[in-house]
Amino acid sequence: MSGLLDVAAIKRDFPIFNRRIRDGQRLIYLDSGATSHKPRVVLDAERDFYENHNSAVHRGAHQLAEEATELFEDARLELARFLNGEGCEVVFTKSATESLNLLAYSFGNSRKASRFHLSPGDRIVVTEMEHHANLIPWQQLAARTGAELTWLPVTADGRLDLSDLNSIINAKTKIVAITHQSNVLGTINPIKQLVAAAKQVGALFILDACQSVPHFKVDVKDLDIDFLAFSGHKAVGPTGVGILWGRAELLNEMEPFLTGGSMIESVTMSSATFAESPQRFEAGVPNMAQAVGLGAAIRYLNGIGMEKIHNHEAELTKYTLEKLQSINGLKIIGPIDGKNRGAVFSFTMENIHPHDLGQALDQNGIAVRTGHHCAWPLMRALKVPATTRASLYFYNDFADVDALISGIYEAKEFFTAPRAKAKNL
Amino acid sequence: MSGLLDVAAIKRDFPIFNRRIRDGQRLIYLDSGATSHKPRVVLDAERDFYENHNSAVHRGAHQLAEEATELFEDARLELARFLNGEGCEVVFTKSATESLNLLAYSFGNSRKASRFHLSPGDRIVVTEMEHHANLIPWQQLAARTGAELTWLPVTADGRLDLSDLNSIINAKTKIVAITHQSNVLGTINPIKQLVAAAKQVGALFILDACQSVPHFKVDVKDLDIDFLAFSGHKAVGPTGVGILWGRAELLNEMEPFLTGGSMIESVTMSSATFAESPQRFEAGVPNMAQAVGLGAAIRYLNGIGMEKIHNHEAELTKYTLEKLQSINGLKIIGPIDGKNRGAVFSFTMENIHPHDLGQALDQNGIAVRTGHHCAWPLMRALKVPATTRASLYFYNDFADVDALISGIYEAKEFFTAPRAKAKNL
Amino acid sequence: MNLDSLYQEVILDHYKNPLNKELLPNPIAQVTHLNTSCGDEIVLNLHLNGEIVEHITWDGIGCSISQASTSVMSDLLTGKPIDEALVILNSFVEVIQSKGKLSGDDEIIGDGVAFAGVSKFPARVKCALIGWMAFKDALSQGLSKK
Amino acid sequence: MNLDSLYQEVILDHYKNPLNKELLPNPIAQVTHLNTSCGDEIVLNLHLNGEIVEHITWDGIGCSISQASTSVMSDLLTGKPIDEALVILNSFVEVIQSKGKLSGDDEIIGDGVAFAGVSKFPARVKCALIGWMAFKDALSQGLSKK
Ligand SMILES: Cc1ncc(COP(=O)(O)O)c(C=O)c1O
Ligand SMILES: Cc1ncc(COP(=O)(O)O)c(C=O)c1O
Repeated sequence: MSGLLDVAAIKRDFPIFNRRIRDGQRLIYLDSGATSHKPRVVLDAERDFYENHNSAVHRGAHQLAEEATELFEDARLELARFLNGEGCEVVFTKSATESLNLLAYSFGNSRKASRFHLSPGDRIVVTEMEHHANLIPWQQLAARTGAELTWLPVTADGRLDLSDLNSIINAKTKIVAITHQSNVLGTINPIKQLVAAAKQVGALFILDACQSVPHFKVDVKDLDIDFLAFSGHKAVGPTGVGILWGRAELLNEMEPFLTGGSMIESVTMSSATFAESPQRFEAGVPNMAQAVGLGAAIRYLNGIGMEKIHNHEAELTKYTLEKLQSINGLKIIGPIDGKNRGAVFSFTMENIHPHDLGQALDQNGIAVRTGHHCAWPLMRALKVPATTRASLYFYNDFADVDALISGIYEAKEFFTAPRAKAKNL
Repeated sequence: MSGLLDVAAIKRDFPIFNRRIRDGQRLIYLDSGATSHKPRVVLDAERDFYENHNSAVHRGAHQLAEEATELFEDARLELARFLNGEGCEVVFTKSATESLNLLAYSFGNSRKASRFHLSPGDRIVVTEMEHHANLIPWQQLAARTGAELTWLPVTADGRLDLSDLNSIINAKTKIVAITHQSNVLGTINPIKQLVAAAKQVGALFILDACQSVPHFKVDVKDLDIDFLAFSGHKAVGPTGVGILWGRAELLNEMEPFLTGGSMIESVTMSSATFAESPQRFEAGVPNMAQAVGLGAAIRYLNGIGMEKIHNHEAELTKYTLEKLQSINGLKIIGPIDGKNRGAVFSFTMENIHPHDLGQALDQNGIAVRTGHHCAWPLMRALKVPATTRASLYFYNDFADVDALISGIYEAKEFFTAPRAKAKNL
Repeated sequence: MNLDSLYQEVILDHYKNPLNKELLPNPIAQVTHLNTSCGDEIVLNLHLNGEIVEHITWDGIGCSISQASTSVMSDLLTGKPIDEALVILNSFVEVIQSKGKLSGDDEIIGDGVAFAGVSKFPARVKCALIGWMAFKDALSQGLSKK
Repeated sequence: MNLDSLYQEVILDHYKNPLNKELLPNPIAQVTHLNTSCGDEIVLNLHLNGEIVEHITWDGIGCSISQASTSVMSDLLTGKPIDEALVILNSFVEVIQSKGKLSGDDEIIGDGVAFAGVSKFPARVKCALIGWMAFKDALSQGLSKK
């Protein structure tokens, strides 16, 4: 257990852990897959921006504007270093959802001669385990362009089925968009193998890194990908900020998405030309305080160390898998092998609907998520209408897992015991 | 001068006014047209969200998720009341720029039979004084659909030229998109007359309210408009949040824009159906803390009173126009009549480039903006390459205006006096 | 608040032994309602006999709240005149949306009072209403066909 | 910091009486550079004579910093061998981007040292460089034509 972090100390960095839940219980937060909590340093960075430097970046010729611009651009560089990319490759969006839509719309806007242009006969490949955010934008793009959308299926144990990889990612394939880690199953996909398949046929590779960047080191150069999207709010950053990283030469070739102020080169009443990346993709006064807050979040994560975060979560994963499997009637939806898997646990309980289980846990101060987790096609493929999901982060510890386990036992007793007994719970 | 607010007290609500600028000078912030400052209550509301209620809205079945959802939806209702619309008509976006792009893309996505569909022969009407955010999205939509983009010109004194109104907004016109108040000229446009012209030909009316909603009461029912866009950051709210208001029946007929989680009704691998407004337009985990912060901003503005804010700014406008006109060599770009005009003052100074003037003012702690103010076509029409712009808000007072005026005199002396003299400045 | 006060005996009983959970053929209206946030689904068949609700039968998957509430609804409204069914429905909805303020009148909503505790949990309001909304929808479809 | 230290005498002199501000016809390269954030514009004509920068002439509108800096640049680089011009250019750029850390060597950048103060104002860096970047661009276009 040498891989464990000092969670008691870490929790003190996060003001929300002072909260009491449902009549004075401590908060056992197992919903970081939906959104993570924020350490004080992130809140302070945002507040400092507003209280001391607030001004429209890139616009004013006064001291506040200079300071705001510097803070904003420093945050961009922080993100670039974190991902091992360049500053001009980091675009601030409002969320991963916007980042992925930006790509789909920009490709849709491209001219016939462009490498991003799609037409009937072209193919877009996703997987059956995608979050709606990395599925519906491609459905829509396919519908608009006549391209075909197809996907890698999922095996019964929650891994990608790669047996037909080279017939699915074939010569017609222009775009491959895949999640790094499933937000339902916890599965970490073999990105290098998938990138190699995409490169072989000259397709662009887009990584949905929402569930990976917050949890382990992601290096865009090492993975050799073309684009990457993630949301700040899942990485101890503020809400309202996401990242699109893309290779500079690709970004500068792409059509703009949102148009307006600060992304132009020249404008007349009837036409406009556009600035280079990243300005090209940042129309309007940007989410400045949130970008600065995300920069602080990344510095905080670096301070703890992504390697250590990963190791800590790996220990938690082993422990949680073991404990969950010991519960009679509980079925883990996703890999039960701790390898290539993150600390996200979806499960069903015999005779207890996920909503009821979630509610019972909530009564004990334990926050989990229930439902289809924005991955409805995956649920259909796995033939579960819904699951209960516990998703952990580096501020969770064994005690949190123990609370979950005993909460599940209690719920089991309540919902499945003969009624007379349950009354005395 | 009974219309004046107690600015000293108001400034105490805004932490940034404790800042010292350029070696200890007080901050004279005349750049609220670019972005406004934030009162403490807004920062506290955001922080309270993060420290006590942070969670993904509409998703978890636990206490934090319930609280976050309630705060978020309360903010929506606050905005709806402020604009005199309904809750389901208020969409949280990241900015006015996104709100306007949302409309343009959604219309572009619409099917042939839809009332939002544009084809060659249809017309979109804007004005020559639009901010790029309310111009380029329509240029792009026109280019994509073959519709024609045309515009109402601007007179030499900075008003809309309505002499050809009914031939410009003609039977072919499907969309009319116009700014309420020019961010360069300060001109407040005659919206009711323009709406009437649009209604007469069955066109949709879109109001860019970025420079009006923060400054005076805007009532969507009274104006009888179809859509309205503004940005929170110009209305003492956080960065990273904007509003699209639209008539419910229109929003529910429109195609989605961003697609992904939380905006769906049902999803399979190959297709999706979508929720009703506002969820339909809020894909992904939203900018929750910012929405809550904007709700607090609106409460703060209501606490002061929009009527009082307007009266205060009207007094400042009269005073500033008078003072500026008394400076030899200074030319106001925009109406010199205080009627139907906000507290935004663009001007040029003989023999001093706006950048140099802005810099000189900055040396005195006076923050203004210089350049084309994201309204390049307007600058071309008025034949000025750039202006210096001072834009005021309810936290400014006569002393701020006096500082501006004496700053301009100093700059004039420095740049136009014989060199030997200037040295002793 | 403990689990018992939310999940009253009545709810758990209806959950385990739901009433009318078998679709009768040839309804005047059939509707399917989804709870899109959790994937739950209710299919409801309505039979009318003049101004009387003759049968409410249903099938579907969902949590104990949604299943029990649909069961209670089908039991309570069957055999009632349409007018009266709507009065019951409206007062049930009012209780569920009361954020814990109303406890409900069992003279009107019968076993429906067991769901009063649900109104304190905004995320579960939809669960408690899904079957009732399906009925309302089926009724207006059924009436428009007459 | 007062205005004098940013707007040195040299800058104001060049601004009032810019050098080479009249375009010579038949350049080997003509380029137009915009400062998109303020609408400023510089058109620059380059004449080369073998390895020598023969003429740099220009026109345009802009603030005192951009006008004076372009004037200084045109004066300084005219008549220089291309290699040497590039050395001067690089060291000027280095000073302007130094955020106030470098004051510049007047043996190399001549009157360019007057612009050292600009480097403390990030928003003005573009102004100070617009003419120099136009020259660099024109040079690479000119060389590619040879
Ligand atoms: C009139 C007007 N419209 C649109 C915008 C765009 O607003 P934002 O940049 O916040 O999206 C602005 C401000 O920059 C504006 O003044
Ligand atoms: C794998 C994955 N992709 C995309 C998203 C969308 O992120 P957001 O809602 O922050 O845009 C999420 C999270 O909700 C996710 O888990």
